[in-house]
Amino acid sequence: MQFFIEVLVGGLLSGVMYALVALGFVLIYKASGVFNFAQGAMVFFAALTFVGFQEVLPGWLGMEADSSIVFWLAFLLAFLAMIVLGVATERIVLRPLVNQPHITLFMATIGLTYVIEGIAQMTWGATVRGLDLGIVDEPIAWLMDNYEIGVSKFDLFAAGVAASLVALLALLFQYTKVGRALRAVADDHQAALSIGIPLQTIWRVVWAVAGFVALVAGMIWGARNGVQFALTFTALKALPVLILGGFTSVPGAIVGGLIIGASEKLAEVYVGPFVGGGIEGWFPYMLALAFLLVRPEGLFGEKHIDRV
Amino acid sequence: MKLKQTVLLGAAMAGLLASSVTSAAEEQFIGLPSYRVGPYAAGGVGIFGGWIDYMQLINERDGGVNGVKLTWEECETEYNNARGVECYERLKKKGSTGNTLFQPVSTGITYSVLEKVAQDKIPMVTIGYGRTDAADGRVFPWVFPMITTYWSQASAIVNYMGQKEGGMDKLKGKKIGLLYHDSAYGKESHAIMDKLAAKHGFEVIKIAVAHPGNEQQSQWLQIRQAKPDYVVLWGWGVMNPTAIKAAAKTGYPREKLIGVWWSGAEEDTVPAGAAAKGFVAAGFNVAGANYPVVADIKKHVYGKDKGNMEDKSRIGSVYYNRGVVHGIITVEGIRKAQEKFGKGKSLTGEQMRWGLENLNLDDARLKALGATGFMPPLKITCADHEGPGKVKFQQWDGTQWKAITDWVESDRPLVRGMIEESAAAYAKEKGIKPRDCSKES
Amino acid sequence: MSDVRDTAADTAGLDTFPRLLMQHARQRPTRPAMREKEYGIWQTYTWADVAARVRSIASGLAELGFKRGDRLAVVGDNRPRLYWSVAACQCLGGIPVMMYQDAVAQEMAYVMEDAEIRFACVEDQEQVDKMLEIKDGLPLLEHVIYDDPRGLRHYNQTFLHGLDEVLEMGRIHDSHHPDFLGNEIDKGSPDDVSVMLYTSGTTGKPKGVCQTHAAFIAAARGGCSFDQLTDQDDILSYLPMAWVGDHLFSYAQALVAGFTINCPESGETVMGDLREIGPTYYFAPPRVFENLLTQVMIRMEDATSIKRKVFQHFMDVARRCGADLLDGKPVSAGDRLQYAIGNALIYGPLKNVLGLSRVRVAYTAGAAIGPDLFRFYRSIGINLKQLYGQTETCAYVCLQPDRQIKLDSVGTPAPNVEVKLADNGEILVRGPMLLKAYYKRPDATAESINADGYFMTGDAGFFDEDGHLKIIDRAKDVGKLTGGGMFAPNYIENKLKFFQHIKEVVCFGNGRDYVTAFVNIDLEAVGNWSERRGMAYSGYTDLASQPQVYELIRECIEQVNADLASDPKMSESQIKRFLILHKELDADDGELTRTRKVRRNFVAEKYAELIDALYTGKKNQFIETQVTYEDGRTNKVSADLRLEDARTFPPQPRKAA
Amino acid sequence: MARKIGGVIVDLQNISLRFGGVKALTDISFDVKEHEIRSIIGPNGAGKSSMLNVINGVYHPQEGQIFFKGALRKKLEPHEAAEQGIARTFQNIALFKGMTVLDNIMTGRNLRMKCNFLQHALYWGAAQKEEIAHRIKVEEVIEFLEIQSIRKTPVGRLPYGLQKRVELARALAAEPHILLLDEPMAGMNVEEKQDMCRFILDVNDHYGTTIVLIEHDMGVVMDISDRVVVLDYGKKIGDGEPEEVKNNPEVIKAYLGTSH
Amino acid sequence: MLYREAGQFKASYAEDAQIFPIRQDRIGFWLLMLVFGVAVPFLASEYWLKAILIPVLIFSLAALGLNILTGYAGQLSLGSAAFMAVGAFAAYNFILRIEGMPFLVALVLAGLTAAAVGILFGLPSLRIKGFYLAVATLAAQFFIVWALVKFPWFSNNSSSGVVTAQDVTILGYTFATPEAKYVLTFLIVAFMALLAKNMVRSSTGRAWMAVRDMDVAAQVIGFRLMRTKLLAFAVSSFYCGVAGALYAYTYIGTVEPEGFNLDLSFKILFMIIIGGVGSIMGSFLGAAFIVLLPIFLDNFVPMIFGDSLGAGFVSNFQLIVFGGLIIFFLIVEPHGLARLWQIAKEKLRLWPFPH
Repeated sequence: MQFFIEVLVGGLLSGVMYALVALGFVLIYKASGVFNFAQGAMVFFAALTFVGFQEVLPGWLGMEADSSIVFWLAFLLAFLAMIVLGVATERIVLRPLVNQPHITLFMATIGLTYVIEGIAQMTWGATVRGLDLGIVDEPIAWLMDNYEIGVSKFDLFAAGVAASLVALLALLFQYTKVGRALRAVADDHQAALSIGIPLQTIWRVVWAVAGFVALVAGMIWGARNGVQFALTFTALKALPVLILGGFTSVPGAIVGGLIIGASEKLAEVYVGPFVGGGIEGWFPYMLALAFLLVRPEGLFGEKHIDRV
Repeated sequence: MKLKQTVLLGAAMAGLLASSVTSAAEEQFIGLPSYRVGPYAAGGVGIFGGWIDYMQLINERDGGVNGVKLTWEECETEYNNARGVECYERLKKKGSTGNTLFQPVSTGITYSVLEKVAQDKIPMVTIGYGRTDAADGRVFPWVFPMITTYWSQASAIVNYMGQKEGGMDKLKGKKIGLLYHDSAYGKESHAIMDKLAAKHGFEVIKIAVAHPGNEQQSQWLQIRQAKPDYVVLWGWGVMNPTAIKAAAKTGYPREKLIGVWWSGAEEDTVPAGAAAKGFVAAGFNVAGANYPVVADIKKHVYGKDKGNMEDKSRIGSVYYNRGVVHGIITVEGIRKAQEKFGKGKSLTGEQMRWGLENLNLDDARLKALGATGFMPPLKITCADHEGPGKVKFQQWDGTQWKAITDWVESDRPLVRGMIEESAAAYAKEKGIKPRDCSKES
Repeated sequence: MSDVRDTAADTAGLDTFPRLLMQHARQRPTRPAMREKEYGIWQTYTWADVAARVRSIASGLAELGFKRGDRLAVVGDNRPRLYWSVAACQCLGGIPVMMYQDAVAQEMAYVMEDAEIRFACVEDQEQVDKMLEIKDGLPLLEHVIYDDPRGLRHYNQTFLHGLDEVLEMGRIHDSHHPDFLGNEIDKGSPDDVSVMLYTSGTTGKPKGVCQTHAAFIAAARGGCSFDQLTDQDDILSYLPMAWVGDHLFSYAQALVAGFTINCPESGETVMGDLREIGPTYYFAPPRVFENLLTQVMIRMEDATSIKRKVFQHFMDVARRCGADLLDGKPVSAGDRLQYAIGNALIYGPLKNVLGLSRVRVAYTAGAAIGPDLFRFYRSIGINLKQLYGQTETCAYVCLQPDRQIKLDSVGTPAPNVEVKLADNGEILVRGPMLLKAYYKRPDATAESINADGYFMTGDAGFFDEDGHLKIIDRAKDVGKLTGGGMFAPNYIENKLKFFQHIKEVVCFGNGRDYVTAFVNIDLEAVGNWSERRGMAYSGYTDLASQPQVYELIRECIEQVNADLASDPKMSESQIKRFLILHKELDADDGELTRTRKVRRNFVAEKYAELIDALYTGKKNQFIETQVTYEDGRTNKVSADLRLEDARTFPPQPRKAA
Repeated sequence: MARKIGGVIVDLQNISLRFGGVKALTDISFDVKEHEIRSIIGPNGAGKSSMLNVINGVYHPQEGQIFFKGALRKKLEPHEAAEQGIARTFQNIALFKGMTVLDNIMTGRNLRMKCNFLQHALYWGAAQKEEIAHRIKVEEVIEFLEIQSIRKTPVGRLPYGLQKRVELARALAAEPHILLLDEPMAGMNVEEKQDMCRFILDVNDHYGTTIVLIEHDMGVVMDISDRVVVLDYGKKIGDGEPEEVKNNPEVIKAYLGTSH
Repeated sequence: MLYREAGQFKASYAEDAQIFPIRQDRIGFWLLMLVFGVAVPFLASEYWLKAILIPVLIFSLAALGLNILTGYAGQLSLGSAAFMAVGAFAAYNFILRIEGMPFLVALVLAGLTAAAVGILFGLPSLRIKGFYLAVATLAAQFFIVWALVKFPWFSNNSSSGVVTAQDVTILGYTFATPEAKYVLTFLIVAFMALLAKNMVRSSTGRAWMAVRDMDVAAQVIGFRLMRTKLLAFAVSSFYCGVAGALYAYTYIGTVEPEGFNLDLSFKILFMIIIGGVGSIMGSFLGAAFIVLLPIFLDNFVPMIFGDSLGAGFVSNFQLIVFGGLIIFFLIVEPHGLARLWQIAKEKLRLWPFPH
């Protein structure tokens, strides 16, 4: 039983990590209808930029590498870089492609993936780097000692960050002017335009926010596994979460993430051994697929009736 | 500007079309199918950096091999088989005598050009990757999986465990976890481990990690349940730091976690941070910049600002030094062949093959190269294209790799038996009549 | 066998159209005789098919009671089955009466009454409805046969028959009386009337021109041998079947030479169909050529500037040497090279896009063609020629021989045709192609054929030094200036109308000291011209009064004056004064005929005060006129017109060519 | 008029249709006789399109029965309806935008094409023969509706009125027994409407096709319909010949009185 | 300009419905076939044959397969590489396990196996659409590659999971030289392209396009959605499967499941997007573009920058240019190279007029 709980809790916590990446997808899809495959590359780029600045800043400023000023400055600079990236993407890629079929935009974001990966590695090199957020990835001793359940402090921290990020976004959507405009855009582009909301501005804001989400996700993932090219693969884990939760639903991303995380861990542990293991690569997709067959509109999507 | 571009464009296309490029006499051309972007870039940058730097060293310090300048050209493969084939084809006729040596540094590309090299008469050296049974030089005259193979490595790792336990017989009844990258590469470990388990009476618990391996919670939970005595980390890329961290998280001692040589570089330990301390990994080369050969590179190559590495701190890292080994074997192969076919002359691929087949890097030679302890002594024969099959174990002390053993032997008879068996099957399938090595000079 | 190229000569001795048809069916049964774009493809009928169907239709007509000498009215677009009815009618010794399909019912009623029609073969519901409308006034009309049954399902009048029905009837009749049709054909004589065509009649009521088989065959044969037409040629039949030109080119010549007639899908698709077929033999009135050229120019306007420059350059090259190359005149090697490049880049593609690239011989007739227009087509390598003829002469009097093309002449007399000039300049012709008579109008017949057997064309003209005939005007319109010089208003007007900015001109001068002109500008062309100059205008009247526009028109007039000055016979009739009318001449106001010809006298009367003003040297004249809109409403427009002078030139004999 | 109106061919009995909680149709009975032109009118949202969708199986009513040619049809799927000879056009043009006019109309023949994809892949022989045979049929429809000049034009490039005509052509190509037309004249100018009217009458007359029509233009409806049914808020409020319906007080109140 | 169409009229429906209705196109096509079918094997260097032409042909075939599914039937798929893998491994196993299995039969069986798998993974398309479907096809991508790695039977218990394709022998002739392999590939690809063209221009293709453009209307007309979509999946997978088998047998020679990864799927998707969605020719143009572009950049970029900037820079720069060019092409011509060609052809046909 402990083992089951441990697997479940571990799964839920990794699910939060997936959700973190999926969140970026959802934001952009919601506001601009773009299925942004470059989200993974953005995570990589953001994390790499952050550690990159962390490396060079002490030299520039003459400070200790572990000073918190360096940390926050690097964070700020990385965030700035993401804003620049978002704005540039809107200007260079999205604007000329407005009104094109979704698949074209999707392809463009794959192209963008290459560009971002190239820029990231060109700027900071291909070296694998560690990232220390100061939270050790160790089981909470109390739980371990009393119940023999290993729950990582780091994972809990990540869950906390994800939760606060969602809360922050919810506040942003709910209570700011930009947020309201954003929701209007998400509901109906034409209508939003007609009431005078500048679509381009909204898109830029959304891409910047998605950049911020990518930065946070990148830092957490980077702290866990190192900052390296493999961060781009985080996107692959986010996709089944998206199908499950729906492309346009923020809560869907979170709940989807939890479901995917928990079920894939359980499957790997309890089903994996019978088929040779390593099923985590495809299991979430199969799960999402099976789910879609039952509910094509996703977890939080609305049932769509074709009117003819 | 526009004109210039057009001219360049035309030249580029012409270059593509031209089957051979004439250049100054007496050069030895080496084609490098490198990868500096994508998921494999971290390793690629180091390996190709070290390799190129070593060749540069020979040119700068010695003026080439007996006066024959080494020339080379890189071709980006992105670790992709199709592009690797394209690079192979593109590079194979360059230089005055064509590409004389092909080292794909990718198992996939190795397989993709395996038959082509025999047709084109270009020897292919695969150090620590590629097709294991190609070590049987009778069946694979053109392929040289030098120094050691995956099977030798697995066997050496088990031998290392035996050493640790105080004798191979102590392994009986032990449990050894095999945490492997769920791919063809990872599965390469299965057959040999099963054999070894049968021989020594231990149990192998195989646990697959799906690519890319950035999530290993469930695997480590399984490991925690099974409580193996050792865990072999047959990983790649992000899977390695993740495994190390997960080991730490589950409280598995890092000293018992033994990485293979694609799991034992700074790239695998640094991201894991403190968790990596104590982690042990096998390697057919060692880390460290204080070997004379590396020092020479620093002096003669970087001193003249001709170094290939952008990040100079990586000089002396595991991957960099591995590249230097690639360079040493390349150069020594040439040197050996020149002894037979004429010093100061450019070699053909066929001549190069002879050089490689008669390569003998004994301690004296290694000393002369400034690489004592840097790599195991190496002797290649007609039948044995592998060589020593030895690895050295290094341990991460939190900041760098420290060698903790001498060169550890593998179970040669066992491994060689498997190799010959597999090679024979291949020969049968392909209708190849193995060479009779007793008749080779 | 069927692909053997044989010439018109082989058909000599075959002297009626039915015999020609049957001969083709024997000689080249599998060659295409007709194609029609229908159901998306070119449905092809071989000579054998055509002969079989004509046979059936003829037998069917006979079954319906069609008798020798009966007249069959044929109304409709160029449909193969209507051509077959014509042939079927001829087989039975009947006389097809070709009628314009766009005529209103009342106009048809006149012709049908005049021609005493018993049988009518019409195309579709539209024509059937017209027949039904006038049926009551035509007691003689017994049977109406329609080609296309669409929409006619519920027309239950017993005298209506589908052509399919007739065909079927005929097929049965034919199987019962296999010799019937052969006998009927044998009964035919070359001197029988083969067809009746009604003259358009600018004055008086239309007259039915009776042409014999012999006449039309002679004309067709002459034309075919003149241009070496063979059974390999293709022609697009898109001009009204009732027009003599179509009957000669699409019917008579096709039956003589055995070439293929191609019928377009519909009026809208003619351009596309022309391009698909790519005829080798092409016939069109100048209007069509002009529209084509206008289209070319308009479409080129939108091209990129580089392309336009290339186009301009090569058009200049073509203008310089294209016509000469076509005429086999010496051209410098440099020009030849340039022309060859131009041919690859511009002329070839252009001809291809227009559908004219296979054209071997093209003719224009029916009206004067502008020299620029004419030269344009010749310069890009299309062997466009003019011919002169009338309904009464089977559209066959003069033809331009290859390599002897003059822009302003209609060529030399055609084979077997005699042409001479009367004292007053009227052109008289004699030959086998002359009409037999006007139907039931012996008076008119006598009036138009003089005692020597010459037909009086009513046109005035003269032969130039090379024996080429030049047409000046209708003979009755030619007047004299007080100075004694010849005044041929049409001749001058046509020269002016060839300028794209001028739509209509009326010249005055008979019995006056000098020539003056009313000008109508072309609203679209001048409108574009002024827009490019950034001039604002509020409508025709406003635009017509702009000084810049006057300047533009003056330049045109002065060019014409210079041209006239070079012709000794015409140098006196240069235009001295002109004005631009404040309104467009309009058929609704009675100023034009329905065929858009100027009613000269009506205009002269209506605008007498303007004419006076022109001759009294006034600078301005106020005028108010009533205009009628299409829906019948009327309104008044008024303007203070400017009257201006144009430069004239001293007579200059033209340099020898 | 020489048409002979036959017996009942479609009979809907007590149809009710709901979407979630929204009632689209309530207890509607309605029949169509062979060869007639039957119109459905009613204000926006009256459930007219839903009626058509019920007839050809796009929607499945929760209650009620549908008889087609006397046989009870349970859960008719759209393609089954098509197989039964029901064709239709849509309110918002539902042409296949990426295809030419010709191909669009050819799709209308699909039910009568028997070759399989392997024969298509090889093309020569049966498949080609079939294509040509059906092309001839399609060309007849093209001629019938006078759209020869746009045959090879991609439908997306056509003006609205022509697209409607092409859609009618596609439906006609199936040689249907029953043609359901959902606002065939919406958004057309007077001239186009006249053309469309003529075509509808011609179709009905020439092919004897039964036509069920939804139309807003009362003039058109009253002119060409044999019988008219009036819906309001998913309920039937009138049914009968045009004159009858015109004088039905409930109809006048609900529909004619307010909007026209 | 080169088109001289006057006089090319169609007197029968067969003529009107031919693949190249314009004579110049027919001539051009046959010239192209002659060049690539006859001249190229004689003239092209080994490098061009092995490293460029053969892969371009094979990827064209795969792109063609995906284009049938995505371009014609409108079902977005990200799993084409997996179906190639199925084809490759199926062919290997058929030849390995059935004595005397003729190569061409094995090729067809490989395609059929892929088609069967394709149908299986196409089933969800009945319920889900668009990106949901695209992501769902990733399940196929990951699952198939996993299964091929996981079950050693597929690779004949090869320790490395890599299989080496057997010799290609047809009627006793072994296709060993690059020229022979090229010609074989060329013939197969050309033949299959013809079949594809035939399908898309007949009722099958119209059914696909109808479902793509408006599925409700398609149903109402009488198309069965399930049958149509599954057929598209089957045919598409068949093509990908054959491409995969050719990839193994006439191109790389040895294959491992990981070679058929998501990257390859994306690459094939790129081919059809850049080449032209819903265009047979676009598949070829796209494949040529995507294969040649990196090679071109590889040659071209160092030429501009020389060695001065370091190898890493050059490689990354190439990556950026590659991505950038893709975005650029999408912006300039979202409908792909085929559309560009179509426009060019239209222009040539109307020359000298602009429209």
